[in-house]
Amino acid sequence: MLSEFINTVKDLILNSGFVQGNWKDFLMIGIACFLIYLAIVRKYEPLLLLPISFGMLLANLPVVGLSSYDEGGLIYYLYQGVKMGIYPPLIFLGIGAMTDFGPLIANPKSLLLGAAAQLGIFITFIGASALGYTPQEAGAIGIIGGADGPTAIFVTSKLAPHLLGPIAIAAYSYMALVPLIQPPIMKLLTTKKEREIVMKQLRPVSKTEKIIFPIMVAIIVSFIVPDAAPLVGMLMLGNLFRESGVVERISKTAQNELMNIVTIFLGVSVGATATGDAFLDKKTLGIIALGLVAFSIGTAGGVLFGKLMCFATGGKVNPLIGSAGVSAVPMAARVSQKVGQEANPGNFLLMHAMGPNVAGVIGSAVAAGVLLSVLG
Amino acid sequence: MLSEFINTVKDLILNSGFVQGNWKDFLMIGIACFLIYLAIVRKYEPLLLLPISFGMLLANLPVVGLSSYDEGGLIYYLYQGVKMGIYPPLIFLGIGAMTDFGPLIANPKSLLLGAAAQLGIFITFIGASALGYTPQEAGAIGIIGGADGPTAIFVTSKLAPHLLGPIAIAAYSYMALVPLIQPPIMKLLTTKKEREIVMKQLRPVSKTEKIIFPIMVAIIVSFIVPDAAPLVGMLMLGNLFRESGVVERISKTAQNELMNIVTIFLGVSVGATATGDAFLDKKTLGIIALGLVAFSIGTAGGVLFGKLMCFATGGKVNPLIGSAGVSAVPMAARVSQKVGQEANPGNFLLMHAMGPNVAGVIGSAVAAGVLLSVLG
Amino acid sequence: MLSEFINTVKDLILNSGFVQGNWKDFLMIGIACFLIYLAIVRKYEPLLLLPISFGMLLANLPVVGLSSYDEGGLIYYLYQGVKMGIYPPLIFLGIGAMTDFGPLIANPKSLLLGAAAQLGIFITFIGASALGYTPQEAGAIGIIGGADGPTAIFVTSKLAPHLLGPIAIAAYSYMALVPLIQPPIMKLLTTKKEREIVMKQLRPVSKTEKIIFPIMVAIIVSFIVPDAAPLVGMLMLGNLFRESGVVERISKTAQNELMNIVTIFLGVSVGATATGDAFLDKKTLGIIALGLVAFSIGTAGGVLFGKLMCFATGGKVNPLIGSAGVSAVPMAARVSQKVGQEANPGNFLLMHAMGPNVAGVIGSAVAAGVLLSVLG
Amino acid sequence: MELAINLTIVGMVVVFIVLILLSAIISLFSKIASAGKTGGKDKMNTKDNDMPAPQAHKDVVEESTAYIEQKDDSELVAVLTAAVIAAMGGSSESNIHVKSYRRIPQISPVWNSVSRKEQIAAKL
Amino acid sequence: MELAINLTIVGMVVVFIVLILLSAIISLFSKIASAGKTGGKDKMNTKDNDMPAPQAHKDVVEESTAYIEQKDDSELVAVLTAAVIAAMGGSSESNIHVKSYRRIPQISPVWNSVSRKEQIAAKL
Amino acid sequence: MELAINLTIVGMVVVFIVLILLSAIISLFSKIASAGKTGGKDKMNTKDNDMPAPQAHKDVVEESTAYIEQKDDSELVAVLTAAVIAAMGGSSESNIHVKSYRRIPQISPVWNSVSRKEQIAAKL
Ligand code: NA
Ligand code: NA
Ligand code: NA
Repeated sequence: MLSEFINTVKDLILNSGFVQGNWKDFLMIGIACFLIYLAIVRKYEPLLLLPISFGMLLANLPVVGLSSYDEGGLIYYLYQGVKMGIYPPLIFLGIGAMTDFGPLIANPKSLLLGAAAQLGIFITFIGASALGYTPQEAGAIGIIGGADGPTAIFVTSKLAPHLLGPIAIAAYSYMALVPLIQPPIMKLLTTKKEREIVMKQLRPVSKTEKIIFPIMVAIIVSFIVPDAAPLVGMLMLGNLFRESGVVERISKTAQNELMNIVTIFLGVSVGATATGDAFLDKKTLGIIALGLVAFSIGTAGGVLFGKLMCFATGGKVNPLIGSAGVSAVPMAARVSQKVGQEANPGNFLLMHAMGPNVAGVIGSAVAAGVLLSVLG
Repeated sequence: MLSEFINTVKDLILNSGFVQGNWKDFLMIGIACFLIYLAIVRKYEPLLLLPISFGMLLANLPVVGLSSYDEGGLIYYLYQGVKMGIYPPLIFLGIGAMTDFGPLIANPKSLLLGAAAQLGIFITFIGASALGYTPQEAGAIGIIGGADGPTAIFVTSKLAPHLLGPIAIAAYSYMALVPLIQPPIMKLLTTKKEREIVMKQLRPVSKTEKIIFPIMVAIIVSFIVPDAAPLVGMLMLGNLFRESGVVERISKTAQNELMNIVTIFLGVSVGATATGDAFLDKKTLGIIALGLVAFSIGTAGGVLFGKLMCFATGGKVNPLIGSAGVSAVPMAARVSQKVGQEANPGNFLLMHAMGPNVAGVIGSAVAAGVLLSVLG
Repeated sequence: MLSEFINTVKDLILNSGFVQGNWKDFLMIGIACFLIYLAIVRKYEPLLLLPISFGMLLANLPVVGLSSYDEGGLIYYLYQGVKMGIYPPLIFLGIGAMTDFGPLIANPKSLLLGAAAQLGIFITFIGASALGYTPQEAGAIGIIGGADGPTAIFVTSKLAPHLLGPIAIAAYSYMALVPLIQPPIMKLLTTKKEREIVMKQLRPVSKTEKIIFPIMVAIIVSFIVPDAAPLVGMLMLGNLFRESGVVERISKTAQNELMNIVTIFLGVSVGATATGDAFLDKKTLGIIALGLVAFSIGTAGGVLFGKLMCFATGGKVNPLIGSAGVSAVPMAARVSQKVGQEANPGNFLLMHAMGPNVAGVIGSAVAAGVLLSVLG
Repeated sequence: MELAINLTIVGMVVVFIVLILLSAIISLFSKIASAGKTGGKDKMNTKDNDMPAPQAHKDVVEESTAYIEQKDDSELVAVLTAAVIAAMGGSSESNIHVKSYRRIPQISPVWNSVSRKEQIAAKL
Repeated sequence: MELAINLTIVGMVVVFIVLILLSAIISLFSKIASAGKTGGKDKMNTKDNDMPAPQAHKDVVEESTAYIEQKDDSELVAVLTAAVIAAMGGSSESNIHVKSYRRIPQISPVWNSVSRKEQIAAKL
Repeated sequence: MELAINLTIVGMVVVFIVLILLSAIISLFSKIASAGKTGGKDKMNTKDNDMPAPQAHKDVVEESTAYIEQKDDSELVAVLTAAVIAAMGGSSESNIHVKSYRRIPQISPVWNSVSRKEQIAAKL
């Protein structure tokens, strides 16, 4: 009986994480704790970064079998929603129900800025290809420049699922850092005079326009870029729930409980793809560097196109609203507002920047569709 | 490189919906837009018709692959809940938690009116069979006369899933049209004298009766018609949550968030079964015509049985409450109230009509069970 | 045609429950109704016992095919979440988001009481083994002594799924009976003097400690007892949501809608495992008896260790808080409070008992991990 | 076609049997309830039908519950029904105003508080 | 690498085509909307741009909607934007105080009541 | 049977080891916390135990938090516990009334506003 007792204890010890764990596990737990710190204390997009980093923590506890790859485990099942491409469109449903496209409808030219800011995605794609990433990996890395979490996760889960962890973390971290990343670039590329430009009031938008808008966008975008349809379709369905005004109860649920539940499942299971073997790779460093490049070039693309529009309209457009085209709603629009107000305290760009800002969501989804169509 | 560029562009264009779409797709998109119009502007049961019609829109965007049949797509996964028969019972759980069976318990004879109004289901079944539909199709079409969306979807998903789209659309459209369809029939079949009958106050119902009721109904109905058990069982579980008074938090969730989430998934994926090939068929026209017949005969059945009860009770029952037996809660009961008040401004039938109205839900579920048992 | 009519009727009757049912079905329906009575009128943990007992009712309606074993039925699909071990961790996520570990952090020695009260689990395991249950069954029975529903269901679904029904019912019933079971044992094992002991105020706990606590517990517990990780990991993720203060919206959803939805699904499908064949077995009687033993020994273990701590600290610890170590949050802590106040009206033990009480949740999860590791 | 007619007959018969059965049982237990009534919890909202001034108990598809004395004229009923219709989102055509509308005393504070307790409890 | 450059060009072109197309259509239907306007439901919140005292319509990413008369000086705009920023959780650096902020009259009580009706209805 | 006894011993040992370990670490970091305290964010609700008038910090399984000065008599504690019990749905047998109950000043308005901002934001 004693020997059996000793065996039982021995088994338990040998099965425990302390014996089974290797340096990678411990390093990953450290990284996860650091990300938890960023989420809680620095408030880096905590709604997703906190579940992601805790998922990463769980996935790297040795022996536990809670990574997204451990068949039969809790997180494995939650991960199927990522793998099947279900969660990101459902989050887009909620985002659609939360978003007012009014400023964009009032100023349709905003859409061009939302297009220009996607430059970061493609230039980064070139860069990543040059650095030796496979085209699929490069596409997933480029999409970080869309500054749009669900889109990035959707594209990565289809093109390069092994990079889900670092790409999601990079995307959300840089979205949180938008107020640090963008202003220097915006100031570098604009003159004080340009930044001082006060824009003309937006026209009011009718209920009818707001209702037709999502239907039209869903049709047009899906026709031209079918691969963007799950994202854009759900985004626009959510927006139609919102603007129709007749289905308030499902609109509320789409933007609250449904989105929250999906966010928890998505965050934890995306984080739990970042096992040591998948994450501690020089590719991760490249992703972090390239993600920053993507954000910066996207910002520059938006601002430069803003300058072009400023020139074309004879100075009626403040180029600062271009940087909001990267998405990162509503952070990027607030950055435009702030930098504009620094130059001219009477300058209020927020509403004008909301147009490119929400246009950037559509733009990124279109870019994602192109990437999926060519590389998928 | 130029040739590769041209090829990439060519591929994109060839993959786009404009080239791939055929006339059916475009016609279906038009129909979907018309249904969206009905849902939003005419407020035809928007909570389901809006998701259904948007699902139809998505399913018919060429190339996109968002129909319920496109394996691996978002809506394909959502559709599994319809196919497995999960969503309708869950909606019934919420409906049960919302429904007060008090008026029915106070006046148990209401149940007979709820039975009589199911006549539409079976007469339509005969009609559809005569028109050449298969028995399974005829059963699914007949169930439209139950005026009960989840029941219709549940039956159709088991008997004739290829007709899900048109049957769901017909069911919800006619439910929205109940205030137009029923009054002429009600007036035709009743004399002004009958319509003027003022009914006696309902007795109060004790908490105990309300708690025993759902348990008893679940047992009795399931015993006699086992195939009705998933629907009736969940309806009664929801009602028990409500009446027990001890589980308020799950009762609230069942009737709100859970029902809303299921409604979105159900609506979109049922709508997305209505692809051009499935919908643009002469069967659809038959379904629309027969659905109207079913509603009308159901209404007539209820009113005529009401007349019988009026005669049997020596004029104590106003036959107008019979039409409420078709379900379409609470619209049909309000129609009874309105037509009654037209005849006699001091006549308030609403509470008396709620009895047959909720009885109609049980009646339709029983009828559904019979259809599934014989045809399934 | 007449003969066909007669055949149709005959089929319906032969298919109905009245003909097909046997005495087991009817007895089970009676038991289910009795449990519904306990849940509603006696308020025995109604949030779970009501769904469980209604699930039991549905599963035992003859012919209906709504048990958890009837492939393709509604409840079969809901049951997969139990089988896959998804629901209990999700409920723990919500419980974590609801729980304040402050009293435990303020008095870390509470954890020892939470450990001692797990004695019931293991002693019952010995007893069940001696009575001829298989080791797996004995483990599942023992875990009833953890006084923790989701843990009991999680362990049972892995070790002895055929006992899910009786074990869940026993666990929740005895949790409801804690105010009856514990006081006699507590009074038997303590002197009036001990019960009169007034404990020193708890120190305040900083936000930082509350944030570090869940991360630390998740890591430590998972390292030593990997099989406890799904439960403890989710419990601590929920608690981190709560304490971080930056993700209020997902914290709210985790403790409300998500938990409620999972509770409904879990309850109904666990109840629906209790078919006549599975439940009407002498094993069930053993489970009921052993469950009571487990609760009693757990209580005794906690109180006795409390006496030890009382002795070791020179009378600073009131042994009554030991009984709260069995979990059954917050009922067991309130029992400690009440028994303490009976002995000394100025004695307020509630906060001191909350420490062992929440420690008991962790302790049971650890014990569950050991059982799963050795027997799984 | 034979099948169709058969099924129609069988179907209507079964529907009627089930609902008549339910109807009978409900009638039965309402009789038992009013016979075996001993007061207590249900005293407040169960009244014998043969009381001199029977009380009306309105209970709509939502929580709003009214509890009034009936004076054997239809006015009050009308008023309440109108209120109910209004609450259900409709526009009552007639211009009747609610004259008296009293909420029933909350019957089960205990149940509520239990439910609250449950919500507070960190345990399912 | 060729693929990369190709894809970049194609990608940016497609993104621009799609968004230019959307932009064009929106411009178009805003023109149709302002041309074919006949009052009614939209009267309240669509105004011609050439009105003597055009009204500003703010509509932020949440419900809070302001509806003010514009006096062609930027002050009021500034004030409102600041209010909006404040509502969005930011701290406006400048010390501007809101001088005038009027909620627009609720445009669609009917829709609300319909939605309420739907919620009351025991039927989907 | 051997297995059973073995498992019991191993089980209890492991449970104790894990919980003792946790207990030790918590004790440790509470010491570090009280040692390395430099004010700031935590100043409000962490106080050294050796303060002349230590403050009691109640934090129940729900949000309701009380923050009072302790006068070294058990009365106030009793009162607060009773309040807590009441809040948890129980009925305190004794007839003690709450004499003083002060909400702690909201410690983290910033966190709240961030969370609100997040809710407003149309982006996860
Ligand atoms: Na973007
Ligand atoms: Na019906
Ligand atoms: Na426990």
